[in-house]
Amino acid sequence: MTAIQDSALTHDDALHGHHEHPEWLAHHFDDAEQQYDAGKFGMWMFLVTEVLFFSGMFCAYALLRNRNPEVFEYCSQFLNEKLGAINTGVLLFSSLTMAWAVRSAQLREYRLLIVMLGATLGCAAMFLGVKAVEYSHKWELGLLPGKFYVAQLGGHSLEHQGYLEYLCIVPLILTVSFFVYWIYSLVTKSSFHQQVAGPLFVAGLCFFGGVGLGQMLEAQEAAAHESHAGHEHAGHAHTEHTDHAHGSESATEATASLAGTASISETGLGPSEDVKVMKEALTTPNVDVNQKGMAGLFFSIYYCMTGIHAIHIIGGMVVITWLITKAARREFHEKYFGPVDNVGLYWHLVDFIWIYLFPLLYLIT
Amino acid sequence: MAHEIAHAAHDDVNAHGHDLAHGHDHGHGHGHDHEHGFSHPMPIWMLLSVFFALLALTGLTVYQSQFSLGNAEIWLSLTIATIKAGLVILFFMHLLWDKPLNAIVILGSLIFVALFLGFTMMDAEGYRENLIYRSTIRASQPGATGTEIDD
Amino acid sequence: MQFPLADKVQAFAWFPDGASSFAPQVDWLFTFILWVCILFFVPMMAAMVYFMWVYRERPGYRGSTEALHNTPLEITWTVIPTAIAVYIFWEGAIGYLDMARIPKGTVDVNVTAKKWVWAFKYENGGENSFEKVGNADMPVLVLPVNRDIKLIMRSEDVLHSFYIPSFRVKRDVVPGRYNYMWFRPTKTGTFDLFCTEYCGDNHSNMLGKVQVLEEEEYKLALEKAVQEPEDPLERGKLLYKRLGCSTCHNAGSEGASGPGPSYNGSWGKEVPLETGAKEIFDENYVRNSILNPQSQARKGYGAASPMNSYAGRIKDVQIDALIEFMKSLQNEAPRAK
Amino acid sequence: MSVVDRPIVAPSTGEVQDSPEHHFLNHTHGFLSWALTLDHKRIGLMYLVGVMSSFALGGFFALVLRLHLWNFKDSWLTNQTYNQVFTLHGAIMVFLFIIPSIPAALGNFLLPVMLGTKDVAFPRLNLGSFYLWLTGLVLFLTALSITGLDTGWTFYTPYSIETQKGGAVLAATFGVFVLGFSSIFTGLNFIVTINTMRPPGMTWFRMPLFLWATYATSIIQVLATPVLGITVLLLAAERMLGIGIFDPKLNGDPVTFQHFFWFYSHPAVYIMILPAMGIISELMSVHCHKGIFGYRMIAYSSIAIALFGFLVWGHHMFTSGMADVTTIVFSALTFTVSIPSAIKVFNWLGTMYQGTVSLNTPMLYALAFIFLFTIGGLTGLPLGALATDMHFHDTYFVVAHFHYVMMGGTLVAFLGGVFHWWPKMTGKMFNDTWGMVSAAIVFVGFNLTFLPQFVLGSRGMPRRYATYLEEFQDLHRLSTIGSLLLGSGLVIALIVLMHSLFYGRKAPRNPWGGATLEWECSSPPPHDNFSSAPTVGDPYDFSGIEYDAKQGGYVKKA
Repeated sequence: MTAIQDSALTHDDALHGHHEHPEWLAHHFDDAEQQYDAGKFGMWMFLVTEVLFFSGMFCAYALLRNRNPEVFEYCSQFLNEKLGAINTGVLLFSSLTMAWAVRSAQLREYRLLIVMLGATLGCAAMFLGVKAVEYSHKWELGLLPGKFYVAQLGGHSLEHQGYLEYLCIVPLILTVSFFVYWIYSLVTKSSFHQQVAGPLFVAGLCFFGGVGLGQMLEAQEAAAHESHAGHEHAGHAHTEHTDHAHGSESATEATASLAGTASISETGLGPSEDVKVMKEALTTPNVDVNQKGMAGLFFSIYYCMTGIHAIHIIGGMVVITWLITKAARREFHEKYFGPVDNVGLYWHLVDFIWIYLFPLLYLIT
Repeated sequence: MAHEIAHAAHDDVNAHGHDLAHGHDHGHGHGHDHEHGFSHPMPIWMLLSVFFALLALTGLTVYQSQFSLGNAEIWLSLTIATIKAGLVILFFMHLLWDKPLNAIVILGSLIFVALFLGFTMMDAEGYRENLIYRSTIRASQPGATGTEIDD
Repeated sequence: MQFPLADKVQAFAWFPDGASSFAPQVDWLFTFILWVCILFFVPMMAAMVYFMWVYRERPGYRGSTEALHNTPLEITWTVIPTAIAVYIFWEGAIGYLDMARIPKGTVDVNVTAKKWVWAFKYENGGENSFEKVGNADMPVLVLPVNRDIKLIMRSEDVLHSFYIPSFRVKRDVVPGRYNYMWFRPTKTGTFDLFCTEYCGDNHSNMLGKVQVLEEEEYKLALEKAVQEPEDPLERGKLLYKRLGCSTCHNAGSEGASGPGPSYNGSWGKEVPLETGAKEIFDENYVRNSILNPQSQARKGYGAASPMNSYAGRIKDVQIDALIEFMKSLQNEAPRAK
Repeated sequence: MSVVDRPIVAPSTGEVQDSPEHHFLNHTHGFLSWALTLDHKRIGLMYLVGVMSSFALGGFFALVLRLHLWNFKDSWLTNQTYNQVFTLHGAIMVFLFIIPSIPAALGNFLLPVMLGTKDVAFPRLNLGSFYLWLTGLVLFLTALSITGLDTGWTFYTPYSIETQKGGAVLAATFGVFVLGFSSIFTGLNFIVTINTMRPPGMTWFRMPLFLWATYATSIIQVLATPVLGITVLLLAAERMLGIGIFDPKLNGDPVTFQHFFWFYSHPAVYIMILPAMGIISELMSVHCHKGIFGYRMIAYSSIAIALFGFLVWGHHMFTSGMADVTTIVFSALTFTVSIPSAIKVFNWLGTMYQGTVSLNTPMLYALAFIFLFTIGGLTGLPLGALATDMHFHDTYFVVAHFHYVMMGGTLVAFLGGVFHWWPKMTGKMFNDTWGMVSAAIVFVGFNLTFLPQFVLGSRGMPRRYATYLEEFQDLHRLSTIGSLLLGSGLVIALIVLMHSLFYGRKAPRNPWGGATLEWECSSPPPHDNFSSAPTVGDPYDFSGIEYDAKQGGYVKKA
């Protein structure tokens, strides 16, 4: 990201007084186009590093997949395609608005530019909202990475842990503060602040919109499977059995997971894609899939990939906010739109990665 | 003041601005003349059509995932994903009108990714049968330590 | 300090003398490469020094400033090294394939590596004996001469690597999988065995001896390997080494000082536990500590030095033998950790 | 095409004052003017100080190791301490010294000047990567002060997962991660600069070979380092969350980690050696006052090495139980890299032929490089050949081999480069006699240290051993003596440089008679190197560059 700032604004660079240069043109560049090309080429190089960075995790994915295909058969049950699809749509739309933003920057359509950037920001927030629902739901099922994996066959959720609430704390604080900022901007009638605060506040709301959407869809899933509740006990029998075999981990872990079972058998029906899962499990040839070294490994990879992707989204949001401030200052024009263009490139790459993550994690069984 | 600059710097950008803009025109019947120097705003219809194409492909891939086609499924959905990625790169990321260098760079990186995955996978495939699966260990030896197996 | 190597004639050799069927091949290839190197290196350096002298900057001399460029020459010194490199690769690959392709009808030995001891299990179920070198006990791998040996190797904790210089063979021992290697000893005698993959604190003590014997001596050795002594105390002494207790706990003057607690003078005493409770160091405590080490870990030895459970790998008689052994140490002075 | 502002010194005219009152060192004053500088030259100097200090630290650890190995057992360190020391020695030398040494320190200073631009493309990013480097340094020192990073610099799993020194491992892995990004951004910066900012007339084939080497290096940095980033990230996650990808206890696979790790760390070897080769190309031509032999061959071979370098990582894993196919393929590819390196050496020798060899400190280091690097390269052959590698792998033979390449190669070239460009960087001449003494001592000490280790290795002495069999003791002692000699040589070199700062005479514009652009600006260069785009010619055209007693340096006689 620094790359952009570099090629972009260097007016605070007091050391070299080059009065011949317009302030948006760095002293060491000869003309606007050289600066633009340098910035853009730099961004492409950065995208290259991003691609190779992610390739590591794709490699891990591929290795696990061709070693234990059955794991994927089993785990894909826990991933809610609907949510994945929704998120894909959201990201694609954000890509559209981002590309459109570049166009408006080039054409000096500042209002539209801010709207587009705001829309991108909103989509990003919504994406995160849906992710928050997915994550918290999986955590309650004990679908945790590697050695923390404690999900039971039939995957009943442990009693309500309120992970989602925790995840929402920070966004809530932010949204509220954005709201305050927005009110402030209205009061002071500063059009600059209004143009910045507006999008931020909307984005904050979008996050919770995403959360709402996510929960709705999860609930649907649940409703769809209420009927199978019958298989409960079979599920339990199974659970206990496999769990004793579990003793193979170091003593502490063993006790931990036993404790897990206890608390689980008390709690009643969880959200019920579980039941679907249990039915699967009974028919799955290799029951051992439901263990740290198998399903646990899948979720390790799942969390690494989606988690790091999410971090990139957040990074992108920060930079887009920075763009909004610049746009509000009317800084862009047909000779200086590099920042928008480059952030755009980065944003499309994040989308690009997700385009692959979605089928690999959610669809392929 | 930006305007003045635009005009001041007009001349030296112009020469370049021209031919790019033209190559552009022929390509896609849009594109903005030297007013915009090296900037080539994309027409809205193109943005929208790409977006809807992407949505359609997403729908397709979700749809095909309902049938279990075994291994073919992987390749199918990856192909669709690649088409989508291609659309994003070519249009949204503007690679189609970009300097060839940038295209070379990004494609080159994919080659190295292929290299990395390729060798690692090939090797993993090679020694696969030597691996001890946790699952089988568990079955054979309750209460054994980490990698313990029965000789 | 005496002048290096002066006192050892054989020390001038590049290699320890080869004792396996691979050795001649490897040594030949190395010698070949060595000569290639010499034939490149010496002329190049000679040229360097010569140019350095004749073209040195000096009053009245002015060399040319023209950049030279000589295509035929450059092609020559590209092609010739390439050809040589290809040949070296070819020879190396052939040699490697010999080492990789395991023949039929081998004598199999199970090798188990763990911090920081090798354990060998023979086809007849016998296990390796130990030989005292200095104050360390090295596991001894007994092999018949002129037979194809196949090692089935696995690790219980981290990466190790099985290396016998005299045989010119090396293979990593990787946890979570089996690795195999084979070789054919051609000389009787005792050879060094090293671990060459860094495996932690006592990596450099993870040594062993390989004893190559004539067929019938080998048979005798195997028979000895099966039986553990009847006398519980003797048996305990043996198991103490064989099961690898000695790599973490010291007993008497033997064994590593740490990370595990010493056996000396512990018997019958009250020992503080990680949990804060106290426990008498008696039969029950010992048994439990062997089968479920973490449950009654001694204070300061819990998380710091996790011991693997021996459940499923040790018979009751063996536990009794170890108990006897520890009893015998109750008057030994504890050695500082 | 460029904007004209106040001229500082018109390039390439002999008589303007050669050490101007106003240059980048005294352009502005105060701590902040350095801490927040965007001037690539100052950033380069800060890197120089940084990497040299980390080298001192790593070197100290090296001596500790050598002294410990004086006795074959019951020496003065415990096994644990020994393991931690060799880990720190390796990690510090690799991540904090060798990789940033030439590209980040010399490269930052020289690249724009040699290229004829005012600065790198992204000055802020440049400063940023320096601070990333500092952060990495801090994290490493944390790992050091937690005492107990004992995994070896390779962080092999599962040991790095199981070791009790968790805190240290985490600190170190994050350190590596940050350092990785520092290196990525430097490389990215250089590539963009060379691609988009060449002044008119500076065509690709008028670039000095040092720039070609730096360019090749940057490609590796950008392509390989991200994989290291994700690898150490996964390793950290492995420790904190137990994700199990590399952990056999969770059905992960340690060999996978080795693939991930070496996919970066082998190309990293070329990050270390390529710029060194670039420096030698400059030194040889300048101090022979003769155009480089086979310019294009050298240029191409740099790129070739960079790309082939990606195909050979497997040769670090020949014994780790890779599949036979992979092993053989990797061995074959390994040999392909050896050829371009050989070509370079031949070209350097060809450059001396019929030249005018001025024997001074930089030249001596360059010649030492050729000697040591050739040995290093040739001893790579038995390691690349599978059958022999089965014997040599993870023995002292390997240790000696890569020290000949890394230290005999990179370090010696680095010192040569520092001496060569020292007048340009500081505006002071050093004492050439003592400089040559240091070169000689380093050369002798180095061989005395590492030749015995070849013998040790081929006779079966494994690496990373805190205690060893008595039969190896004599050779180890020989090596230890050598290391002390080597150390003292390096100390002398340092003293020579420091001494010049205070007592050295003012450096002329062009003390050695170089033809590349950096010798056209005054020493030290003005704040923004070239007021107007310089006139670019053949970087290796030495005709008409004559020594001028009045200036005490070389000037271009038309």
